[in-house]
Amino acid sequence: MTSLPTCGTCRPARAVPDKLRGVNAAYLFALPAVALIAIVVLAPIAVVILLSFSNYSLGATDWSLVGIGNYAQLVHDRSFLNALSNTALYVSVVVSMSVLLGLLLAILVHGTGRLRRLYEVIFFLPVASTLVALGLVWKFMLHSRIGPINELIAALGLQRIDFFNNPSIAIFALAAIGVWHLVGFNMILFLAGLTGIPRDLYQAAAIDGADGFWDRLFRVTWPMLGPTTIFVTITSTITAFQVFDTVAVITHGGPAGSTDVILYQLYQASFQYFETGYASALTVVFLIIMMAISAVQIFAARGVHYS
Amino acid sequence: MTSAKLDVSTQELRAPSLAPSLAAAVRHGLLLIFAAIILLPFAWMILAAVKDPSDIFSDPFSLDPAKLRAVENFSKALTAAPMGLFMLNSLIVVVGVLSVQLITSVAAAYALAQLKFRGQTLLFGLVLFALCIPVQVPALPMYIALAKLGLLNSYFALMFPWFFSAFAIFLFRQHFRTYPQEIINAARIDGFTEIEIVLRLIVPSALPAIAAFSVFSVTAHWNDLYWPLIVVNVTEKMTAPLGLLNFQSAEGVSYGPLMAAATIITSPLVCVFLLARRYFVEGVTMTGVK
Amino acid sequence: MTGSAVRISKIAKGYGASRVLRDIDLAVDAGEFMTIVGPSGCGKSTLLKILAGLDQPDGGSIEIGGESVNQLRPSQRNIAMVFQSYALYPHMRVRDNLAMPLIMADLPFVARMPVIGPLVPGMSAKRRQISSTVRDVSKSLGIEALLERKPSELSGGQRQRVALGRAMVRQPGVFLMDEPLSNLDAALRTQVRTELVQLQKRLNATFLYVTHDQVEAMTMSDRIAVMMDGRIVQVATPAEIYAAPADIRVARFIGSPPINILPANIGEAGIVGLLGESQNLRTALRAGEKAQVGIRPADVTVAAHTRARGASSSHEGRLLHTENLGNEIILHLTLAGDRQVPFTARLPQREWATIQASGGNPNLVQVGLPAERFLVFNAAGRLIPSKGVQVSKRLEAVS
Amino acid sequence: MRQTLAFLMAAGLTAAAAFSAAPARAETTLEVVHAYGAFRERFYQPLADAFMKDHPDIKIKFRAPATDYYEGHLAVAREAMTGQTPDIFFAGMNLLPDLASMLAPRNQITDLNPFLDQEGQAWVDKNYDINVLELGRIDGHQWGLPFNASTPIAYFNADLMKKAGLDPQQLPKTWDEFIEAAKKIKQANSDVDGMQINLALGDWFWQAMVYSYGGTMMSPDRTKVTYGDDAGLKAATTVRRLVEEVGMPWIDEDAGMAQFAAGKLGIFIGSTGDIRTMDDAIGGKFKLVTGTFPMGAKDGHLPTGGNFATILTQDPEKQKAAWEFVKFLTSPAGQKVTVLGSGYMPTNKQALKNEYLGEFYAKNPDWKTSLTQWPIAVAYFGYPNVKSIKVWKAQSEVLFRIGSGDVSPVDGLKEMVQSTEAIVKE
Repeated sequence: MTSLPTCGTCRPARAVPDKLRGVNAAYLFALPAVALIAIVVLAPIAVVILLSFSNYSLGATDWSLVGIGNYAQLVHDRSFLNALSNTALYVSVVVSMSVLLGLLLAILVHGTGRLRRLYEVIFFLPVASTLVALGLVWKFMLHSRIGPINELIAALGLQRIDFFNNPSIAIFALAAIGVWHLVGFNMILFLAGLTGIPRDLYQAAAIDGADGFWDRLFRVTWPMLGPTTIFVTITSTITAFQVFDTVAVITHGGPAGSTDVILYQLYQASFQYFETGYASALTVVFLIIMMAISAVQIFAARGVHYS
Repeated sequence: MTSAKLDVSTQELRAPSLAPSLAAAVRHGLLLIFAAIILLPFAWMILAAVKDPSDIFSDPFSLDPAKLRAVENFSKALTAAPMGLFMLNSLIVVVGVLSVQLITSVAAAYALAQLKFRGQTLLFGLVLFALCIPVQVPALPMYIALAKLGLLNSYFALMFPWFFSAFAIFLFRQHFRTYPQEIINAARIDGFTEIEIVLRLIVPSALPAIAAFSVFSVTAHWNDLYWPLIVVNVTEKMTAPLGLLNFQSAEGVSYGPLMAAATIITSPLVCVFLLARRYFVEGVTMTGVK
Repeated sequence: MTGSAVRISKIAKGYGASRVLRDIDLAVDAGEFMTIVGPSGCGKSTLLKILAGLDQPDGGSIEIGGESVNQLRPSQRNIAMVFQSYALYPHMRVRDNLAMPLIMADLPFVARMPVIGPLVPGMSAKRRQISSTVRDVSKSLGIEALLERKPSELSGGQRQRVALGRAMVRQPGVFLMDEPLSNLDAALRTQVRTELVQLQKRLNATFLYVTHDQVEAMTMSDRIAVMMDGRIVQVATPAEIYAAPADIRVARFIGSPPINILPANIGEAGIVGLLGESQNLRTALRAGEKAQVGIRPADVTVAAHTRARGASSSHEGRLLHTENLGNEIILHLTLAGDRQVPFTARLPQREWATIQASGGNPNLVQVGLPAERFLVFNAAGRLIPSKGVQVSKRLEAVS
Repeated sequence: MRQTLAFLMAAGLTAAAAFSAAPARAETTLEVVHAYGAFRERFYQPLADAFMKDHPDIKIKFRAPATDYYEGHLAVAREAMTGQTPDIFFAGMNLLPDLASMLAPRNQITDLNPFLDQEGQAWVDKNYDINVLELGRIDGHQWGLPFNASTPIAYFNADLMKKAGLDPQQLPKTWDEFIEAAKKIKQANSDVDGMQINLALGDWFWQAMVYSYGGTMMSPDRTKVTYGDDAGLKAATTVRRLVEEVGMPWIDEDAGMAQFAAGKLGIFIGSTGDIRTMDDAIGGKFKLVTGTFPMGAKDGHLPTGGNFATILTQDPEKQKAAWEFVKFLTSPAGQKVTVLGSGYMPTNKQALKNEYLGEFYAKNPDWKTSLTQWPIAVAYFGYPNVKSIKVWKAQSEVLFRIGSGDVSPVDGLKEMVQSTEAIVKE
């Protein structure tokens, strides 16, 4: 280095040890993110946990800590338990159907050659579109009397279905919309997974005798999609747990509370009833559920990781 | 190997007993059925947006050219409720959120990926932690804070919680890490400052990831209902989905204009999607890098 | 166990306009180690896949063990295949990878199903049989200790062995090997080469081995089939291929360093003219035909510049550089004359040391080209038989 | 960290400021908040423009409109803490008691009685029905003056009625008659529902049912839940009959309206404010007739939707200017603009004169139905402490079960009353 001719434009900053300059820049670069993570993630979580032990309500001048009172109320709150079970039902339907259909669509679309792009576009369209708008559309598509779907059902000579005004059906109708919205997303993930399966694995399997559709599926495709399947299942679960838009647009939790889900209840308690303490406890429970799902993901990802 | 070559052998292997054409017919038949279900609401929405409101339910899937009311429906959608303003608000929010997200995330991701500093592990741990926090959790305290500061019903309130994106930082870090340290050191020797390194070397190399994330972010915030519903209760600051939700309560339900409004707010993203399909697909696939 | 014979007749394959395989005929004897060698893109892997049933030919027929297998699925053809990437199932332990062909062959569909499979009754004897086979094979390959591992936990060489083991468990009539050594490092490759040959002899199996590496082909095979542009150009033992390559492309492809090719004239009575001199060699070619002469570097004689030795023709060579292989030395030369023809010669190190010690111009050597070793190719590149004759040193150049 | 926050906030505020209006030049500026942005162009802005033309010294400045009455109320509640309430606020009918009980103790709302007194009793009598004024009167204080008002009415598909042998000129009046008519319509027409009233979303129509049987939701001082009485039971029983006998679909107002407009519903109970949209949606496919809301008792009432103009400013100058504006809004001329822009009922007696709305009503009798219900109009009831939404959520679940027969009207009503009491006491 010293033998190189010195150049006029070289700054004296060269003299500063590289390491030190790197450190300064690193702090500078990390600072905005650190500040934001503190303000929008850490502080609110701390506050919400604190509030969950209080009887605070927005605008109130005095408030006090009430211990686990809010949680006790939650455990005995019929509407909370109802929302919890509705959400669980919704999640189980949406996750199982959107994962299975996503896989099926991916397998069908994979290997359609030039039409693959077109199918991808079509199935992904719901993901890119505004759920509030399409939720409104679905509300009238599934209208019990004049909705086109019911017109079709009636034309086939079948009994009309009260999609949104029968408490035992409404949550499934919402779940169907959830699947409709999510399946393209999952299909893309599965397609990526399918593309990642080496071709000669199928050839090896064919020579070993696994050349039927089911043997290929069970021996190669499905196991090789293991990591993808776990990931898709987890993301679908997280998405499904956060169902809100369709409830807010279509059913408002009805009929008879059959579509009241956790997030809708959280929204109502927080921003319509302003029962801040109770809502905070609800938030903490919601947080714990979501963290648990994430933990499952991390755990499961460790278990099934190839290469 | 050409793709044509792959297809031939795939067909042979998958259904040795079936004629390939029959298998393909079954495959495309199934796909067409699914495609029809997926597209049905879009078709109904667009039809309802362009036809006479009185025909929407009596003849759901017909279109009488003589009774085309597209102009009336769309002009009503744009005047009765200020859909134009809602769209502008959404645009402002989406652009504002994305720019701050990119600036903070690129900087932080570079520091995490290519620099060394005390607390690095802790910060990365926090990012991973934040990745698991659903957005609805900090919403309540944040709402209280914004209310106390008198900042509700502002663009700032609409954007602020999203300025930090754990996903962006994580995604960019993973990409930046693959950038060779040697080139960065060479650039330092050539007299690049750290900012120049980021802007002239790192960012160009990670453009696909940045594009994919941008598409992701724009989609999420254009479509978001939950947060705008909380912090905005005046018409002037409503975003497109919130505006649409209130379109009916203000107007009484008039389906032609309502569906026209739904079409209007859905179309920008669908257009972006059709143009940047690749980045949407990559964006989805990148969520799998975890 | 004895391998099966393979007979390939008139196999053709094309994708769109391009013909990948053109009427391939090849007969492999039972228990033979046959290598298909050729440059990449010559169609050798496609041929192997067609043989395995992974790809369908446009025409032609295949017999394995005397039976036509055209209509049979890969698993019914009594073959096993080792892939270049090994194609081990990454989600299965080594044990399950090895057992896979047996499970597929011996257990009914229901018993192979996940979850419910193990519940199917009456399968325990078969399962025991399978696991004992797996044990035997893994013992013979020295991979017993790896049975519980997943492929991702193995080294390249270990994976290669597992892939081999998976082929062995089913005791196939024919082993198909698609460049199985190309993912190994050089040292390991040499070692496995030997092991594979020994294994083949021990099993007395038929090996059909595809490679682009002529060294592998030469060192391992009983016979070699050289493929060029979708055709099999020559099938012969390694020695024959080396000594009498049927085609100039084969000559170029086999041998290291590559053969020297020089343009030649054909004079009267089919006498070969090279570098302006008539050679003591007569061919069946007619006077005036274009021809090329191939000379293996090892057949070239080299002497110090000062005194020429008794070769049929001796030329001055200008030394460009030398490659020292330890016991041997490779000289890169240009031959004097109007055209500066690049040329290589290969000689023992000791000989070279003697030449160097003899003094004289260090950059010049005397190169001898023994005519009896010439390989003469006609304009189409086919090998032409030739016979040594005595001709007068100077002959009118044929214009 | 604090600096970053401050910076970001500054950025946000700058952005916000860029969109606010220029400073006022007139002597007195009134800041006004109303709900439903779409009404700005329909009548608020035209009325303000007309008013400012007559009063150049007063400037009307609209703040951003609230999404709905409830959100508007919450916004004012927040602003009250920092003293930033608007000068004039249009409060939802069911939220006035809460607004008054919140603002009156802090002296942040103005009693309009002195202004009415100043105008003189004769003027008051000439313009306002005592009924109408009464809606905005709590404990003797006139906290608000009704500006927009609507009552639920019945929409009939005359074609379906004729097919069922019913005379569109002889409309049903009572719940029993409605149910009979609905049953006939359903029997005579395939693929059609007889009748629908929105009990799925919002408690306005449920209240209307209770009121129509002469009941009330709570005692006047809003301490005791009163709908557990005979009137409530009749209303609950009617809900059951509607589902059981008529097969009423349990859908919200939007869905019901769409079905009615598609010609697949015989009778639809909706707001009078829906008329304009309904005409468009029907598009002449069938003949529409409107009639009064079904009554269950002679002393039946109806809850009035809409809003009150309230004056929140405490500055005497501004109060005076604000009164002038409110007076103009509720004047016959102001009401004509409002009614034609919305379908609401006029709150000023004189508006019915021919020079204002008289001729219009003569030509469009369907628009007039709601007016005939003025005599029985009472305030849309709001539960104390802004608990209406939560109360309704509990009520609607039980109502559904009453409708579907999962619980008897008697038991269901008991359950509803209990849950209401519990929520109100929280």
